[in-house]
Amino acid sequence: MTDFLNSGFRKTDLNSDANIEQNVETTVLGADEIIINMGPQHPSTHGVLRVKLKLDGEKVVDSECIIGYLHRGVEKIAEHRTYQQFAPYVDRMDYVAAVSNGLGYCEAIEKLLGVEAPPRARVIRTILTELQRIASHLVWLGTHALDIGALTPIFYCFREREEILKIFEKYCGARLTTHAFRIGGLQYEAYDELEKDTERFCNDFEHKVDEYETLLTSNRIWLGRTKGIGVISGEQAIAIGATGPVIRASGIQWDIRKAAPYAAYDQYKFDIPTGKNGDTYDRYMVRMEEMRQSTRICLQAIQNIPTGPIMARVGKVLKPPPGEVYHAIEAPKGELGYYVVSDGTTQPYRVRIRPPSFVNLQAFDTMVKGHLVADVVAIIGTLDIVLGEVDR
Amino acid sequence: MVQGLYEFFKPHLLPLLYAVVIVAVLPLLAGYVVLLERKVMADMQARLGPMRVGPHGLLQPIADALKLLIKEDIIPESSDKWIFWMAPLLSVTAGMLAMAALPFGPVFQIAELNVGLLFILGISSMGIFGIVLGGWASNSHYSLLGAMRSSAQLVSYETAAGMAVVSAVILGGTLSTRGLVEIQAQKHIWFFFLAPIGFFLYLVASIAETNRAPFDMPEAESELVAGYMTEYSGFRWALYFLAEYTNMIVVASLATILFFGGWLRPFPNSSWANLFDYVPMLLMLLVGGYSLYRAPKQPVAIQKMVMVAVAGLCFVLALALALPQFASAGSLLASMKPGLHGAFWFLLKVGIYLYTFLWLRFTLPRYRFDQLMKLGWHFLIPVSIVNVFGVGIAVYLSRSTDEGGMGWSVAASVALTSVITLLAAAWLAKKGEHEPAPPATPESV
Amino acid sequence: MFDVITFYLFGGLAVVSAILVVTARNAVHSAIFLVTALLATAGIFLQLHAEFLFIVQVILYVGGIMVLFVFVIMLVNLDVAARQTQFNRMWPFALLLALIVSGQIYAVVHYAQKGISDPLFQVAAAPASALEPNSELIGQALFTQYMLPFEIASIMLLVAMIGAVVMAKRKV
Amino acid sequence: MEAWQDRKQAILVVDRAHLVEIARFTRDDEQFNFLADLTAVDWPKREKRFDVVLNLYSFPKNERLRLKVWAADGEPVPTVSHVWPTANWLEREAYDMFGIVFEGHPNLTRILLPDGWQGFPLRKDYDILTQDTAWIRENLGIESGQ
Repeated sequence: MTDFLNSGFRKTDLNSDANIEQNVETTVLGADEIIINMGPQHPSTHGVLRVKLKLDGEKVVDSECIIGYLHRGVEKIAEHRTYQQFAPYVDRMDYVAAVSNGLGYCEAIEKLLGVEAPPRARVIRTILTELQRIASHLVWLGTHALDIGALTPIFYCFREREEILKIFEKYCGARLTTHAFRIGGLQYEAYDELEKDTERFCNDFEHKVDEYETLLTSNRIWLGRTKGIGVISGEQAIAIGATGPVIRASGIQWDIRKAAPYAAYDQYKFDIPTGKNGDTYDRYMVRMEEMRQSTRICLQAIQNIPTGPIMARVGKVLKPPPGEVYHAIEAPKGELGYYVVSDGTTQPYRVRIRPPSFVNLQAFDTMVKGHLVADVVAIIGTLDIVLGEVDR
Repeated sequence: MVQGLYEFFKPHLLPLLYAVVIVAVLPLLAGYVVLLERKVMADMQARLGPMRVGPHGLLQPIADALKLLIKEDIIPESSDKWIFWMAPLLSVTAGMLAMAALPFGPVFQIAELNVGLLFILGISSMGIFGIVLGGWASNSHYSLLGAMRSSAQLVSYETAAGMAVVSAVILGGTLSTRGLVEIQAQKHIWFFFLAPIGFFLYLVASIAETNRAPFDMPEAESELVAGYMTEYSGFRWALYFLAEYTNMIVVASLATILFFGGWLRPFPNSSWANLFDYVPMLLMLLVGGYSLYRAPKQPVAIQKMVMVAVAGLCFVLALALALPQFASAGSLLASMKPGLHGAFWFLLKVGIYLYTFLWLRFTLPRYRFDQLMKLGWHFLIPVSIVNVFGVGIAVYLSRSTDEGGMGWSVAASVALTSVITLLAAAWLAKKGEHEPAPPATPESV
Repeated sequence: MFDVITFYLFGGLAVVSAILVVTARNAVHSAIFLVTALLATAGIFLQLHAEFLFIVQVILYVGGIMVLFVFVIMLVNLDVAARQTQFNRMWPFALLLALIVSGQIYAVVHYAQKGISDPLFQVAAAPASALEPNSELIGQALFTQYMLPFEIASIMLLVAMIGAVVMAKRKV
Repeated sequence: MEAWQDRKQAILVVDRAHLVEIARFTRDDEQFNFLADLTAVDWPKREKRFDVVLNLYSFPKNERLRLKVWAADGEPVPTVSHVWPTANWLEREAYDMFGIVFEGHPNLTRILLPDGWQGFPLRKDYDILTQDTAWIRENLGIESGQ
């Protein structure tokens, strides 16, 4: 067992300074830097992220993310499944926002086929995806607050998330990895009380967001722990490829739901919240506001769900014409892109998934430099990564 | 010879008995404080907490203790074995030793020292060695960081706590724990009302000293896994836990003695307030009655029995508290009243103080280490120094009415100095806000 | 009899751990033995019913200074320290110094027992039970009779502290 | 150079030697300041078997553009990680999965698979059940299950 620990997953030697430049002056006391390994088993690396930190006292001099512990070869599996067979696999990437993953995949394949889901299906997709966005942000809020030491919000968040999961369960029978959508539309008709459940949840939820905000937003400790932490400017964010709340908190008002509307987003009014400073606090505020906007979209959507079929006319065997397509949606974590290449057979020739968490995580090294160990967990939390998606 | 030995040990018999009681009861008490913590946490977080072991999880602490006892005690290969082995013992010993000078009532006290207060402060600060050495001996970076944080934190907050204690000592004019309580009885006032700022300073500093949230840096689970305890397991880990809860009980008792009149009931000298004498037994009867009412609703027979047993225990306690109350004056039973009722009030106050600890823990996020240091050095210590001066001035101004209890001059001078201290605190807080907050200070470690 | 036993217990403990402080190879072990030595000394104070001194010894030396000691020692690379030589050739000089100091101590004790008139040397063998609360007495003595030396000592400590801060502070 | 549209999405095939030049041009003059994705596709029967695909996005214009570079096995592709820093990890992943060498990349090591893994899984000749059994035996102490 020790052999395994010592050799197995140690991809680089723990104490080697290979990728860490030496740029620290030594102190009078002669205290050296220590290298500390955060993860892959650590309470707040959100899964199996491993961060190698070089510390001077508690200050982070340098860091390196080591990922891949959850790599399952999803893209390789895709090449050996039919288009429909692969759909459940995408739910296993960002497992706290499975519905969003499924939406992106189904829409990408629809684009490849040249079909469009019927209006009713698109509205129901929008409702479920927005609920999923709230659920994903709730998981983020709870764990992020827990990382910063607030023990209570996570239970409140999971209480509300449970309501959303109940709606999913009523709709398709699954709670977490839902596989709610099919290529071409929906498999299941909306259950009778979908509108009522969603409305009840959304109306309640606005007060619940206020409740979380009373616990955190103006708390001095919370402000001290999040303001000025992990600052990333708008230009940096674009350069590093950050998307979603991360780039919006840096002041760039960009949301694929507005920039290139998909599903039924072009029919609804909602705002894109942005921040100014690009620090952890702004990202927090942006996500809180996004939850409110999501309830707003849901409430508009349930007002008028069109009637009609829920499935477009696609065959049982999908054979998209040869060619390729890149389709991106605004997942809770940022731009989730599917680049699908078809060679005209029933199996995709290549499926490339552009994971938002993976690209956002690249910003970690720049954000964390010069901060303390305690800020490292705050920054991991604020990036809102899911390792299932980073590693695929 | 035997007679001589008996004569020699005779004055030590009662303290020995008390010591045995404390050593035997304390782990159980700590276990139930953990249960209380989990229950309070569950209540605040909209869930139930432990419910499986015994009715409402009442036997959970015992199950936990058993589990920890029979768990494997892992000692890391590259650790410093002796220190690793010894460190948790040091922590527990320090915590328990500090209890020796605590008066749990007018009678129940192991040793009355004329420097009892300093004894408690000094001995309990020795517990830090257990944390520091344990963290170092584990030979793990997380443990080492936890240990370093812990020692820096303790040294910083010890000063503030000491200064806060001094404000009560100035008012009482003695360092003896029992003397402090007696003077509060004599003056008809709890020192909380004479030095409120001193109390709040002590509250903050005592949370930091016992490493509780929001100051739980040394064991911050989201940063350092478990800090200095990372490598510990089984009963040795439980000993650290025991030490932490013992320390909590010690600081809570100290706060009770210093600021809340120790074992005194509210308004101890006013005869109209004799009604308060009935509170202990009524409370016990209430708890017992409720347990009895809940007993039939338990799902399993054994849980019903435990519930009835709990009710029985409460009734016995109520009887024990009631008998001296109704016994004729001068009888043996009546002479036990101060001790029994004193212990009740003392434990009640300690419980309320502990509840504040828990409440803060579940409400607030965690400070960052440099912010913690800044709070200690830039805010708490200056304010506590101003507070000591303020209390000194208040005592000087009201020295003429010192004898006759609470005069207007006392209230006025206390109010005046409190306002001055608060102004100083506000100024300090504001000054701290305007400073540009650097992302990290190298000196902070 | 009981007093004698405890005295030799504490005294022996103090001497043995003091020796171990200098012989232990590991700096942390040295620090622990130093703590034991200080605690044993505190125990002797307690036995003499000098409760205030006892507790000051515990609070200041054990609770404060030694924690900082250990804190600093932990930061130092111990593997290097353990490999360094412990004793150098200065030991005859040190032995000489030790002899002189012991002679001095002996002289003080000796003259004190003879009853030299200086009040400093008079060891009053007061019965334990009759002792007054000595914290008040110490406070009074320090802040009235020995005010000046007390203040000078405080200022020296302050100077040392500021000096240490200036030396250790790195250029920002 | 070749350009066409597929499902209303613009595709531009550029020469391997001019990639960096064109990348700079598209970023600065054409304002495609955001590299959304960089990946590769393997066409083993083709003469130059790899497509390196860059999905670009322009914030000012709200447009997407796809650049493609063809590279044979073993032919190095110039890195664009100094044009778009985000390409750093994306190129590492493409190297990890396809074995495409990006010339001038600051730290071209495996990112998802362990260091020392043999083979490049997303190549078409790497079967889905293929594993680096030697690596698994050596590092995990188990026999590969497949």
